[in-house]
Amino acid sequence: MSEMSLEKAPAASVEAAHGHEHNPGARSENLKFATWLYLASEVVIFATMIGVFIVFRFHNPEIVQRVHKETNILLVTLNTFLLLTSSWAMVMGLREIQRDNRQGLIRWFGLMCILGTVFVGLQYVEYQELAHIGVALFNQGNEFDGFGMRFYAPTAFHGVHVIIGVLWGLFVMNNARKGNYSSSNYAGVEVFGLYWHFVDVVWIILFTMLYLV
Amino acid sequence: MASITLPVGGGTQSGAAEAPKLRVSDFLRWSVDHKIIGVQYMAVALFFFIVGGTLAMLIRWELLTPNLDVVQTGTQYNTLFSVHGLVMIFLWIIPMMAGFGNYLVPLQLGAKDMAFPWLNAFAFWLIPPAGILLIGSMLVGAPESGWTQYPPLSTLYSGDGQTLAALSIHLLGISSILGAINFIVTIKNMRPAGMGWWQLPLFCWATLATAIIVVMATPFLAGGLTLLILDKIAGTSFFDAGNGGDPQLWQNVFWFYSHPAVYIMILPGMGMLSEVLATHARKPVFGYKMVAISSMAIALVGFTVWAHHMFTSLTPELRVPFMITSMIIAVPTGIKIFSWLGTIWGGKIRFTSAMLFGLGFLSMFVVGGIGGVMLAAIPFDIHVHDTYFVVSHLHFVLYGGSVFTIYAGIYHWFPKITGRMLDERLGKWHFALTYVGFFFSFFPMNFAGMLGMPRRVAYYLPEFQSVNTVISISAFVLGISTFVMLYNIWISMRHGKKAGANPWRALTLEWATTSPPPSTNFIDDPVPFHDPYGYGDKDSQAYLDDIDKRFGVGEDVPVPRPAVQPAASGD
Amino acid sequence: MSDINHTTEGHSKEAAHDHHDQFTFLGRTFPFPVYTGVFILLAILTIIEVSLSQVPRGDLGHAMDFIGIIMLVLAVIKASLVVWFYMHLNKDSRIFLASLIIPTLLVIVAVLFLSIVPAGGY
Amino acid sequence: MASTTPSKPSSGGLQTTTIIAVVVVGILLIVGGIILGQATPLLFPQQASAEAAQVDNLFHIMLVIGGAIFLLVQGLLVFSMWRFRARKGETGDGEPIHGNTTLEIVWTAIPAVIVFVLTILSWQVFNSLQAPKPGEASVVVAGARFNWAFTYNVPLSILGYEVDETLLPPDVKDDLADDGTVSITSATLYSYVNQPVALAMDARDVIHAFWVPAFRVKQDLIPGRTTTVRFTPTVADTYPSGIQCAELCGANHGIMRADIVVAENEAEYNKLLTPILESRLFPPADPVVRGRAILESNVYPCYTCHVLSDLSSANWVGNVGPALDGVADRAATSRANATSQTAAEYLYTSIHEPGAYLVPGYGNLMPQLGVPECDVWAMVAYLATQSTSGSAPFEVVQPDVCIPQVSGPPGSEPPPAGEATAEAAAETEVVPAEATAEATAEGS
Repeated sequence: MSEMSLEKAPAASVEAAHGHEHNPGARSENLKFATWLYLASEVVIFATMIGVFIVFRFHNPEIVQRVHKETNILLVTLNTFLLLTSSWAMVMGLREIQRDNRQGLIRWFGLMCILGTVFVGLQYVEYQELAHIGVALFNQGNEFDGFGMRFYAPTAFHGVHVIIGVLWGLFVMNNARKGNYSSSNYAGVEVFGLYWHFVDVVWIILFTMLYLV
Repeated sequence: MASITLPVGGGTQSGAAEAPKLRVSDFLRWSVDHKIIGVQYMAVALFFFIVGGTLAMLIRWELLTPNLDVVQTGTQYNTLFSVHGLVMIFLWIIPMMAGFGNYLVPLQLGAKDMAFPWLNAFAFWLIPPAGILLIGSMLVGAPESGWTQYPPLSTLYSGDGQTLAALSIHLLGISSILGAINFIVTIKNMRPAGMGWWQLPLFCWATLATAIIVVMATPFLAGGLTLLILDKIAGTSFFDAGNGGDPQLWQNVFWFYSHPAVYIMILPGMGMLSEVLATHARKPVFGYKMVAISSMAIALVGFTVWAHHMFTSLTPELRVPFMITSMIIAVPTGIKIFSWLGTIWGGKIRFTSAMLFGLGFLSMFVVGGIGGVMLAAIPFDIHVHDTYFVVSHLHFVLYGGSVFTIYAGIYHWFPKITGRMLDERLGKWHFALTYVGFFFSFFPMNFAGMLGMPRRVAYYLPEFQSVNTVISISAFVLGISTFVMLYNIWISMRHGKKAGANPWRALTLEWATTSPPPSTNFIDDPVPFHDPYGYGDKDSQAYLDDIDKRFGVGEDVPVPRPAVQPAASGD
Repeated sequence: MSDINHTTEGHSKEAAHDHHDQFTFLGRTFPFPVYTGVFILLAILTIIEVSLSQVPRGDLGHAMDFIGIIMLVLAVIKASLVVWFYMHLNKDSRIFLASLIIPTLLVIVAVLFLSIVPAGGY
Repeated sequence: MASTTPSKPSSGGLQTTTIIAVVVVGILLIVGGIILGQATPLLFPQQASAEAAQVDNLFHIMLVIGGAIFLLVQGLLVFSMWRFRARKGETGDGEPIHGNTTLEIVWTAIPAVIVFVLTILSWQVFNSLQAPKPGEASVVVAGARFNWAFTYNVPLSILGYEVDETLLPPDVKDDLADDGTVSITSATLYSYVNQPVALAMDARDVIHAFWVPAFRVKQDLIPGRTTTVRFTPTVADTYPSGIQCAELCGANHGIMRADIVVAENEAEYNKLLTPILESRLFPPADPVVRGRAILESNVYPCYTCHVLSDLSSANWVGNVGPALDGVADRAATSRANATSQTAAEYLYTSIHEPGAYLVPGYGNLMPQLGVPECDVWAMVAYLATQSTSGSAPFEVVQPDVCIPQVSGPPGSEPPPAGEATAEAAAETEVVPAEATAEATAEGS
């Protein structure tokens, strides 16, 4: 009964007691549920920012249209395809680890990370273009006033999520390299997948909302 | 119930269990034990309660006279109440409720820990830096726009302190969300065998409802604060009407969060109250299912009432729907109140300090509730909006509500946390001072508000001086009452009577282990009694006797044992 | 509706991976690689969307037009495809779906409300 | 109360004694509620508008219902505490009653009905408060930290004598509408009995809230949108500090007040407005006198943020902006140091575009007040005299359009500058002299 006293308990047993459930199935389910709940809160925080844009679009459609006329949709379309493809790479990677193919996971995730990185790079290029025509974070007294801040806030916030996703992806790849995942233990991959697809979903909505409508 | 369920599986009655010794140093470092984290939450919250209380005392001192005397400028006064509000809400009530939740939820579920212990610890450790930021904000250009931080006062006319305060609230919001995710997963997935949803203790129900609100409402605040901070430091103008923004946008986004947030602050307290009333009245919770469902109903309807905080600013046509929903939310609240009255009706009420605070809650919360329904009526709200009537209402539900339940919870669970009883005589003094001080602090505010005193003013018309004097003196009594409790805690931690495992003879699982519980909470997997509030049931007596037999009985136990000899626990 | 309470469901999917190349819809199983199929569908929908956006829409004096609504519907379909197939809501616990749907409905109501708040005075 | 006795669930239907007890207690509660409801008039300030009567009525109903509920809950609570206390030595538990469906339905349904009724009643009252009334007088309100200004459109006919419109000051001539009205601004709200009023309100800086406790009306002023509030005064009286800002607006939020004067009838009302109109039509020829009069009229919120000890009015509280004592000397220096403008232009710009030059240590807190051109130049002329030497260190040349062509109404002496409004301002004084003195000391 030594674990009953905090002083006497060996650190390892205390950690074990407060560590993970022994049943990996239950742990995987807990992790996924927690991730979904986290995504639920992300839905709300993204909606706050997108909502600000929607309200602006609702009241000032002409400004949004003016920006759309000045910008080229091709670059953003390309970017959208990058993200969609990376999502596909993500599930294909997950499929590989479900078949116990670690190398396959690493390959697909490598593709995913590269696509995510290029996405961020192209977004930077796009920001440059917008800045060039005069869409700034704050009002500059030109005909695009009001658009900039409402556009940059959600897209930049999304961009940060992509960057975090790429870093997380690299972390997952490293774990896979060390052999931490298998066909019976891939909750870490699945949870990351949920996050990455969510980032993709947000972009699907952002793309239509901010660039097309 | 044909067979008697025993609190510990297998009936391995290997002698009286021994409670672990806890050292102060265990609480000062990173730990993933939910009990230690719970106590850390509570200790930090109590510290900030003192900080916020000190600010409140300064406010009341200032308001003894109609003009400035304690502080030099109106801005300083505004800082006092702004930080008071932020501290009390975000660093006292919410963390305190989270502390109770962390300590009790796994125990009540018979689990070893929360679902994500590391995340739990991380969520807690976000709080101290946030607290430092918030206190520090007072030193670098005051946040003077109230806890509501309405722009453009907060964005264009306040100092850098406003930015720090916003950052601090941001951190606290993240902490809340992480904690809430943990609670939801724990309560949904870690219930023991034999505990279906309708055997879940009401505190867990309330925590679940709260956590659902936190996950869906707090991100609104996070989003809004992000935009607010951008407005302050990045030159954007989301809320600046002069630059194409809209100040009312903030009001909506803020109250998307902050109205549900008032239920974040009261629901766990209501859960604790159900436990306390049932246990000390020795009677099952009346209408258990309705109490549980009404928590969920409040959580749901709570999302639809936000704009009643904007009855004087919103477009008139849009106000009426919110009056309807705000009125509707009185119904589940009323169900709770009457269910609690039904709980004590026909009981064997024991007037312990915990019970006194529970009963005090009932009597005070109903005043706040009636005031709340009055405030939901738009024409009357228009008159008293932003006056001391509102100040009274919000303190009746936050102090008379949340804080009274926190006090009840402290008296009820202190024995479990420390293994010693709080002093009952001091507890009764604490209750008497709190009750009287509280009532005469906040009830006269109703009159001041209706007669024409706006809130958040450092200057008021001389005709309100007498009522303000009464309020201030009562507030000082209320301030002193807190120290009675702190002294009680201090002295009882060392010299209190030994509590034993189950001093109140309560049926929920946290009492089916030693006080304080061992690091793994339970030696074997505990078996919950089939009804967490099955008082008066013959089987429950056997179950409780078994707990007493296994873990021993404390000294001079407050609830007499029908069958069991008082056996001093070893030490 | 699967049981909300059971906790080891996620793990029973071990067998599921072999069925990647099949696709069950309305009780029938189609021999088709789901993940790739969804990707192709997403690509097609995106191309349709972008093409639609190039249709001249005149001066948007009003807030929304028919093409805009179609594009929004397409976006929701795309998002649902990703959520349903890539995030495995088709196989996972329904409570995950609830934890996505409830906040989504909440924010839709919130944003609609923000949009109808008049920008001018009264 | 006996109806809630759950201890006899097995007894089936309601017994006669129970029914009698319920009825008796119910009647007692209603009587108690009605008695509590009698307190309504004590709880409100003077009832001085048509709206106030409606709101008080609604509150009266709510107080009766709320009072009955209060008595019910507290009564049940105290009764239970006495009746069901554990006696000494009692060890048992209460009876294991888990609920009573009928009772739970009853106490869900009754509150639901009550709130339904209250909602309908409130809705009716609210609709009537919001509805535009026939023959409304329209007044424009500007809220700025920390003062109120009321702008009326007044026909020249209220003067009672003919005015030669060609001799009016040029800015008044521009302002003169086709229907013969001219706008005048005052720091006091004037109205008369039974005249419905609609206020169109603008906030110049932050959110304010227009609240008249005696009228039971309140409406926020939100930057960027014009909001409306309606009321119909019913009691002729002077309401010192009758208007109070109710939305936190900064340091001196508590003293953002204004007076209301409700006249008996339209003639009295016109009499109240006449001096303000005359001071607009026939401004003092000396710009220094005129500027001083403008500042003392409290139409602009200068006094809530600045200190100027030359002005007799004690409510120049001044802890937000720089003190104006000796401002002429500083203007002369600042001009030399920082700008390419003359001292007079510097002062003009500081009032007209407050953000253009900031005094070190002060943020960009002063709103654009929309002060008419000539008023600014008059203020500059007056401020130029505020030097340590007592005389203006530089000259202020008034633009031609601002030089009045006559110096008073025909056949009478010009009214002493700002007399009427200064009197009104004197009544608003709630800040004692020491507060001002303190602020002055700090500011200088």
